[in-house]
Amino acid sequence: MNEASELIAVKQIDNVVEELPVRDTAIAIREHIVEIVSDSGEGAQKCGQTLGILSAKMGNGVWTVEIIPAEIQPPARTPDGASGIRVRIGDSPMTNTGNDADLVVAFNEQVLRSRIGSHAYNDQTVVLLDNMWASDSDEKIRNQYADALLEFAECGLTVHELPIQEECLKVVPDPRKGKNMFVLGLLCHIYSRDTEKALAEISKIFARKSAKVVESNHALFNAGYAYAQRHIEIHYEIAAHSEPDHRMVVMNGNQAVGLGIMASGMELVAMYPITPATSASHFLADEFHSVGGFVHQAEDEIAAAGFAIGASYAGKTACTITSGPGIALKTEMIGLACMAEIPLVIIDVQRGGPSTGLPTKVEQSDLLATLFGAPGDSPKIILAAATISDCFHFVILARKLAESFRIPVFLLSDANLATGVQPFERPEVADDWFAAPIDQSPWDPKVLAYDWDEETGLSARPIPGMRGGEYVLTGLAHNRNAKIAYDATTNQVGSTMRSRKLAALADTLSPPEVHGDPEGDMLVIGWGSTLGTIEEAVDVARENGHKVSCIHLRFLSPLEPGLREICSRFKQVMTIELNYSDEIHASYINGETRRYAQLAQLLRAHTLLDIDCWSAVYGNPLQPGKISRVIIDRVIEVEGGK
Amino acid sequence: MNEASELIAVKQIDNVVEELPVRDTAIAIREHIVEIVSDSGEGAQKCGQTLGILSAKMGNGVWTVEIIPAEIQPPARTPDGASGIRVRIGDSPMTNTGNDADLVVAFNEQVLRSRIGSHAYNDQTVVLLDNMWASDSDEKIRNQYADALLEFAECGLTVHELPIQEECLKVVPDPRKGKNMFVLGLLCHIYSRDTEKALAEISKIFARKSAKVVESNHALFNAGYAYAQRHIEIHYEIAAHSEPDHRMVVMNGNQAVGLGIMASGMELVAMYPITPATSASHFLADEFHSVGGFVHQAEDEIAAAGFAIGASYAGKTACTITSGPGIALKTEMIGLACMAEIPLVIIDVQRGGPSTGLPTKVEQSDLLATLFGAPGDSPKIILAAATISDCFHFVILARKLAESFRIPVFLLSDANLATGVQPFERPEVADDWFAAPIDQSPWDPKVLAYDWDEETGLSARPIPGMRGGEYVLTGLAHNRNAKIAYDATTNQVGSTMRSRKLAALADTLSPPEVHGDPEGDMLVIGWGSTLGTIEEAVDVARENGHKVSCIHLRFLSPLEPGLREICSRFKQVMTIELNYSDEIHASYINGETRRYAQLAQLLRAHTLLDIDCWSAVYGNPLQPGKISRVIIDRVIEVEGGK
Amino acid sequence: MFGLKSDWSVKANDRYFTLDDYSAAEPRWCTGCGDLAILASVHKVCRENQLLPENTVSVSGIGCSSRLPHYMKTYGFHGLHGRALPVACGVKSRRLDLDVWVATGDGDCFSIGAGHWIHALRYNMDMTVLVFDNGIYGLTKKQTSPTTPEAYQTNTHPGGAVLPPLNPLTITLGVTNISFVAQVVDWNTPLLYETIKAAHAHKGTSFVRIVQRCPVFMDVMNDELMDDPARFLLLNHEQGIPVPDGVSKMFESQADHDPNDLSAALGLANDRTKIPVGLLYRNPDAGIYNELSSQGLDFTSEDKLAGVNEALDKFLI
Amino acid sequence: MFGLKSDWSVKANDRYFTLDDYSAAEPRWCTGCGDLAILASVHKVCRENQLLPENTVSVSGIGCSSRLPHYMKTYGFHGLHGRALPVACGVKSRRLDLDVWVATGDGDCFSIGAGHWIHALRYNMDMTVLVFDNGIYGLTKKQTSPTTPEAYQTNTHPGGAVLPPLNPLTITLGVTNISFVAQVVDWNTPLLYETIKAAHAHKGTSFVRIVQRCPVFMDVMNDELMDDPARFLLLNHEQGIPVPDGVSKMFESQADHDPNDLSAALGLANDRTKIPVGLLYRNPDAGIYNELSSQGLDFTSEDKLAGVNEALDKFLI
Ligand SMILES: Cc1ncc(C[n+]2csc(CCOP(=O)(O)OP(=O)(O)O)c2C)c(N)n1
Ligand SMILES: Cc1ncc(C[n+]2csc(CCOP(=O)(O)OP(=O)(O)O)c2C)c(N)n1
Ligand code: SF4
Ligand code: SF4
Ligand SMILES: [Mg+2]
Ligand SMILES: [Mg+2]
Repeated sequence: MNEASELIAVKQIDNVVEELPVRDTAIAIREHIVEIVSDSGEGAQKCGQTLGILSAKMGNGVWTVEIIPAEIQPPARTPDGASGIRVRIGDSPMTNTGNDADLVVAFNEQVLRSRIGSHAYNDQTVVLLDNMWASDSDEKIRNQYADALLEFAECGLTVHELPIQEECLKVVPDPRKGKNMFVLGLLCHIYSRDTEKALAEISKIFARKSAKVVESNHALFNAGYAYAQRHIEIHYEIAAHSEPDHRMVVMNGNQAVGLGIMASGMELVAMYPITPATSASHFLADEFHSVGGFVHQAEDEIAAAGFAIGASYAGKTACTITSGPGIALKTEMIGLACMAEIPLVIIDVQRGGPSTGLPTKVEQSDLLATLFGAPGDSPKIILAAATISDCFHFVILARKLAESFRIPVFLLSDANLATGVQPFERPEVADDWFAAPIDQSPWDPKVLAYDWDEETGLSARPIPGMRGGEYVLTGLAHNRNAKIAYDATTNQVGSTMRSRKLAALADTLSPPEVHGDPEGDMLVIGWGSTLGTIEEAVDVARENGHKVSCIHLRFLSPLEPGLREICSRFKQVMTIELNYSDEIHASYINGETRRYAQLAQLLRAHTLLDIDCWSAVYGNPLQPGKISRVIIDRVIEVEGGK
Repeated sequence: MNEASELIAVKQIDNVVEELPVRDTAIAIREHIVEIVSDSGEGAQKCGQTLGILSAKMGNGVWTVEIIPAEIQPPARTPDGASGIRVRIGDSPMTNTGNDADLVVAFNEQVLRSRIGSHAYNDQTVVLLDNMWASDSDEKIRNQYADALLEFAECGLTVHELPIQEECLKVVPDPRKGKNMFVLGLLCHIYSRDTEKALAEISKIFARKSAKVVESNHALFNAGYAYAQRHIEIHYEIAAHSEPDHRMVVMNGNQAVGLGIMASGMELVAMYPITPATSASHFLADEFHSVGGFVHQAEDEIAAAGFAIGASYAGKTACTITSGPGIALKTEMIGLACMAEIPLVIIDVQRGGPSTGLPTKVEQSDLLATLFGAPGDSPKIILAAATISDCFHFVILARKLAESFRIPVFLLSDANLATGVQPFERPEVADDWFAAPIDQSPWDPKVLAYDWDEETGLSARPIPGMRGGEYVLTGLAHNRNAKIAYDATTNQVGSTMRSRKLAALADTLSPPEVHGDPEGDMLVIGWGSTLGTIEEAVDVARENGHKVSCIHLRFLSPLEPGLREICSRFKQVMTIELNYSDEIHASYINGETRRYAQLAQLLRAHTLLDIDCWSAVYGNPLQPGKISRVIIDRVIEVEGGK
Repeated sequence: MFGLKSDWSVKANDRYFTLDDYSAAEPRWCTGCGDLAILASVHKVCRENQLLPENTVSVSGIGCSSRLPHYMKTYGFHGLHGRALPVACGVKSRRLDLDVWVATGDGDCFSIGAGHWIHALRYNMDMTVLVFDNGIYGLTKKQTSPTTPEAYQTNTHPGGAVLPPLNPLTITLGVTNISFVAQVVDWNTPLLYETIKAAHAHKGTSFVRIVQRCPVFMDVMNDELMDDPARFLLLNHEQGIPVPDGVSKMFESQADHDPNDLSAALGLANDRTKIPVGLLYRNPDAGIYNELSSQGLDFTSEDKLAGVNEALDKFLI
Repeated sequence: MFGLKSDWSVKANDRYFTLDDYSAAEPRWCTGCGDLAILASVHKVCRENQLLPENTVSVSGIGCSSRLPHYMKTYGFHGLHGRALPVACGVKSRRLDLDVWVATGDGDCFSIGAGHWIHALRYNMDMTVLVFDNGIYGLTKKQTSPTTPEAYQTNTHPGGAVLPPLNPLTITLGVTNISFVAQVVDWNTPLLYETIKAAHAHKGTSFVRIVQRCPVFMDVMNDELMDDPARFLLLNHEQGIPVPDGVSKMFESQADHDPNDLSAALGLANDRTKIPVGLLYRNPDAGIYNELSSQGLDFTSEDKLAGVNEALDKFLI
């Protein structure tokens, strides 16, 4: 048991709380991970989000991850129904979800069980649990509660029971919709949050509701704050790392994607709903009109891709947003876009797979499908966002690349980025980020529709409305003049020109920067949302004296240059990924049969080096602690083996 | 000019043909490649097919390839409209299309131009051309004809004009539908074919027509035969390599696939028409009922896959047949079959790509799309037929693998196999090739629906109708009990079990056999329909003193074992494939940016050896002559470089 | 009595199934969700007909409604979004002995699955198709579906759905070879039960559009309808859905409608003032595709051997 | 006179387009193929309306019919099998200045494209949709299409097509928000021209089903029809398709039909004895989706900057 736990007033002795002394000597800590878990509909997420935004506003580093149940209205008081949020707050920028939680507030014991099952806590975690169930009128519930407490004790967890419901009842008659603000108040005292800012945030949340609602939520907040002041000994301070007034924005990855689309000058998104991508479209459905844009909800994913391609052909590069199953359906359309060189931005918010898989969970399993999915040779550009800020900026890059290279561009995000919330510097939008208005000046009829530059494969494209540029786009093999041709050279030439574009783009890229020393025993390679976790894990390994560095890839097609050279400076290279790979030591698995993680597969072909991998499809974001152990174990194994 | 050409009666001097002496001293040759080209609808293909079947019946090795125009009724007398056939006949089994043609009969000069454009001939080729156009009533046509003759001369071709039309008119009033039988007669004399057998074949072709039709076609055949006897000096003999009464069948790859389906015991094919796959379904539509099977033409490819999956789930492994664009559409369904472990056979008759590409032409570009197409980790089995006999036997294997491993199995064929005709040993069908009848005995309820064997990932599956086996199949992450589960381990365990099946299968495979010496300077690796070409090319290189061998892969997923070991016995390894790869010496292309051919890409990751490739997307089958030059050049380049 | 077999003597040794024999895990739908009522009716029809659980297969797509198979203790296939119908057709194609049910949603069937909807109706295979039409995307949390009422606010159309809702009945009735088209609401359970029972008894594809409550995401559509029974028109006919006692008086508006009369059915479907409830159309003579697709089921190994050999011999040289 | 502009004075400096200005490469359709007649009519309507070639886009799927764009000297998009409509909708969505034409086949539109067919009709974007319905798969050489007559022998149904043909009109007329539904045959060129012209003039999606000859693969359907003009019913109405001189007397059967009357249109479509020719239905008031999808076309860079910044500022901390 840790110090903090001992400081808690484990039992509420009497109700004369106002007589207890106010506790306000705060202990300075560098960071803490807080979870709030409840039944669906009890507002744990709102509570955590507010805590996160508040902390960001106070200049802290923040990373939040939502805990989303799979059902719409899961049954109350069940592990499967656990709905909640995890907020990591620190004195420096937070880049990932972190390890086990330091503190958790649970609205009932069953949702807590779910998180224990997900290994979210350890014996250091401070667990605060609403004790209302102990005195429930239903005996079954009372027994469940008692059993769970025993179970928790058995797994080494120290649980502190708090009279949350009871306290709330003093303020409002039905605390189910309000308890969360009481908890926010608790947490604000525990972490010395700025109450004025907090109250302002609460006002914002309920802005559309009546003044009375705002008032009662303020009251609940204050009650929680006061309760903690008087009954909870733990009290921390987390220093700010940035000026609170520094121009930062805080949002999740799907909102960042939506804003990126707005800032890229794209005017059309054609989509079909699918988790976890849809909320980006919801955001745009609310906001897109303010830049003159339009969200088209199509009848299916194929139509969504077709609609976007039609708009792109007509001069306005459009975007389609989806997730794995949608990518599968769009495969044929994307092949057409490659073949006929139609600029297109496809945003793939990856979820757990394969098939319908784990719709609300994170995975990085679409890399090979997006790269190789379309039959025939279909070169395309693939970018992967590593941070929420990338989610914003890469859309703008994607639109530009799509148009300059006349090619479809995938932007891979994932469920982790989609729902994670992080502050980043407010982008200063420039109007040259916007797509140029549709060019309607005449086209020089001497310039063919696919006037490929022999070296780069690039060509300018005529846009309907340009007099003299009339051509017929086709997915059949076609020559520079866009004419169908079945002869022996046409398809070869066309394929060459389309492929050349990737090589030409690669030529403009720089090698990735190495995090850590430029050479050593182990190089870790990652891509996508795992950036923060991997870097933190590598830092831990380095602090432990291991010669480990890492690089993180943003361009997956074409790959960034210099990889072979960078890898060869390390004794051992491995990727860390959120997708499936066979474990090394398992039945029937050997050097020949092992199926590698997706980037590892690519890099092995690319570098011809024996690149190892560690990957998993648990559906959860990676924890730096776990990853640092993986890395250290492999380093030791290899050293030991030699 | 070559000898043979000189032997031809270049000009028809008079019409008193019956007075000319019969020529019948035949020169023995080992093989010849004959092309017949005409406008669409003039029956060149029927002529060549008959020549091929006839030759097969005489015990020769035969390989035929059709020349198919892209349009239904292409305009007459145009290069694009060239319709025809290439027949390679030899004294040993023929395994590929061969090099430049030795002899061609053209019905007009324009279709000949198309084939010249495809580099089908050289200055040794004997060109026989109908001279009717020289005296056409239309001046434009006369001029075209004259111009073409000059053009042919310029490119070194010696053309022999024959009065085909004129001669046919002596027999029938309208020779457009009949000229082909006259040409067959010509060729039967030139190649000393058995006239009785030929006449019998003709009777067969017109079996459904009136006796009069048969008669006039016999007459035309005889006229052609007699004409050649009297006017054409070239006269060859090609020895038989097998007993004519050896039990051989001769057919194209799509017919073989159809027969394979019948012999596999599968009872349902669900398809949507697409070139070049459809003719397999046409065949089945005619024949499937004789084994109690049914062809379902679905409303689209997704529905076809869904229908087949439904039938497979219900206990009868079904099959779906398609080509590239159809594969793209079936991607999501195939992902479901991987995830839910539904046996399914998918036959992909590959065509030119990407996108709609070259619908009637050959390519091997779907390997990576079938392997990696579905988002998420979707392990599946991929087989590639290398011969027409494989097209038959691999379907039976595919069905068995699909059921034993509870997995979708791709069988890759291609346009070259689909339309190529080759004799092979008549399969002796055994009833244990058939799927077992649906098992309706009760299921032990203690055995879970996915009772994965920890080591192999294998499990038996309950089939609707089995009492006690009731389970709900789902594409969501599920546990051994087929129940949806979102926890951290379920998806990892399921993915592991599904992946393990491939490793377990790989364990049962043997390394591929090396054609040539077990070690040397160069190992060539191929897959699919290029087998015959590559082996012949390697033989040529070996005859030229180069230490070259080859292997040919039939299992692409999992890969056959021992590849790294085999490869490492050679100084240099390269794949030869019919898909796109960047040339080595081209702008922006270097070791890092080069995009490799599809198998090469896989093998580089698999072996970590610097496997080179040569590949092209011309849409035509490879010629052994060209490939032997490619191989020899690379061998010399590498040796030179060292 | 419900579920009691009238003739005990016939198969005295047979198993007898209770509702429990058809009910699996506790449904995970929201409180007040109409899906619960539909599931209960399906269970009852199964029991009424004493369907063998092992010979019953429910097939679905993806959506709240498509969870139904998980709550059935029979075989089930919870497949891909929009693709329930082709899979169900495949299941039936060579398994005439299986009783096939399809559970699909308005998005699943009328949006992404629209092409299959048209064509599966044409095939008219023997199965019971229940469309759970809540006028919204439930599982993905409130996006516009083809049947969302115009101007209703959703997450993809926060300003209100922009298109007039698609009318599933007018399209369905336009498909050649349809054989059974009914409409009902989930909250009239006796009628719901009778409708599903009649649908199941029909040979061929019985298409039932069920107006279904989604209290979480579709307040307007169903609340308004529930409160306003005058909006409905009960269809009466001796060949129609039997109207249980007490149900008839719940409907102010009623009409005699001969389900053999397609143009009258079209008239009802096109009438925007009333929502018809009952059997709109029925054609017992429409061709049934599984009668074709199951050809040769009786082939023995010998028959097959003979068939293959004959086919192969045509290629002998 | 055809193609001569009635008022020369208005834009005297403008370009004047002849048929040649709309005709590209020589069509590669078979002799006698109905597609040729359709193409010729399209060219004439372009000329009649003096469409700017650069502002005209023809979009198609895959099939013989879908080759049409290659024979137009305008912009064209020869896309994927079944997907002409979503692409065309995308083209139009933000380019109100483009005149969009869709050429699609019976397989392309009613089989693989069936879902888009229903939904594109709902969107009712301003475009002219011509379905070349030859009752067969032409390009892939004689497989059954949804409209293949029952029992007609094809390569996938050598024993004869097994389903009664789908009736595209009854389904189309069942889609909410449709605004123009006409039917015509390719071999009555004056009427074909007038129909396409009227379709083009209509604002919203004009859906024209053209019964099209495929002499190569569909002998029955069209030959029989061509020889039997009594099978057709010419629809007359002042708001219908203007019937050119001389055409009227080719039709034995004629009927007055008010294209505003949906149920009468349904009656005609469902009547199996006669094939209606002319305008079945028209609703000039149906909502047009491109009026929504083109919102904000007039936004300047400043407007957009302001919009993004405002949206971003909501996330400021
Ligand atoms: C290919 C694909 N696209 C999208 C989704 C996401 N998705 C799941 S259910 C659903 C719609 C559900 O609506 P509906 O069919 O009306 O069923 P309900 O939930 O309302 O019962 C969608 C869009 C998916 N799973 N797969
Ligand atoms: C995804 C896909 N499936 C199948 C095909 C093959 N295919 C090309 S055209 C066609 C059907 C043509 O029929 P229809 O639409 O009626 O046009 P028609 O040729 O009769 O004008 C088919 C099945 C394809 N190109 N792409
Ligand atoms: S969201 Fe709606 S449809 Fe889905 S379970 Fe809840 S109430 Fe039912
Ligand atoms: S096959 Fe038929 S539809 Fe196609 S071009 Fe020829 S006649 Fe026309
Ligand atoms: Mg719904
Ligand atoms: Mg057609």
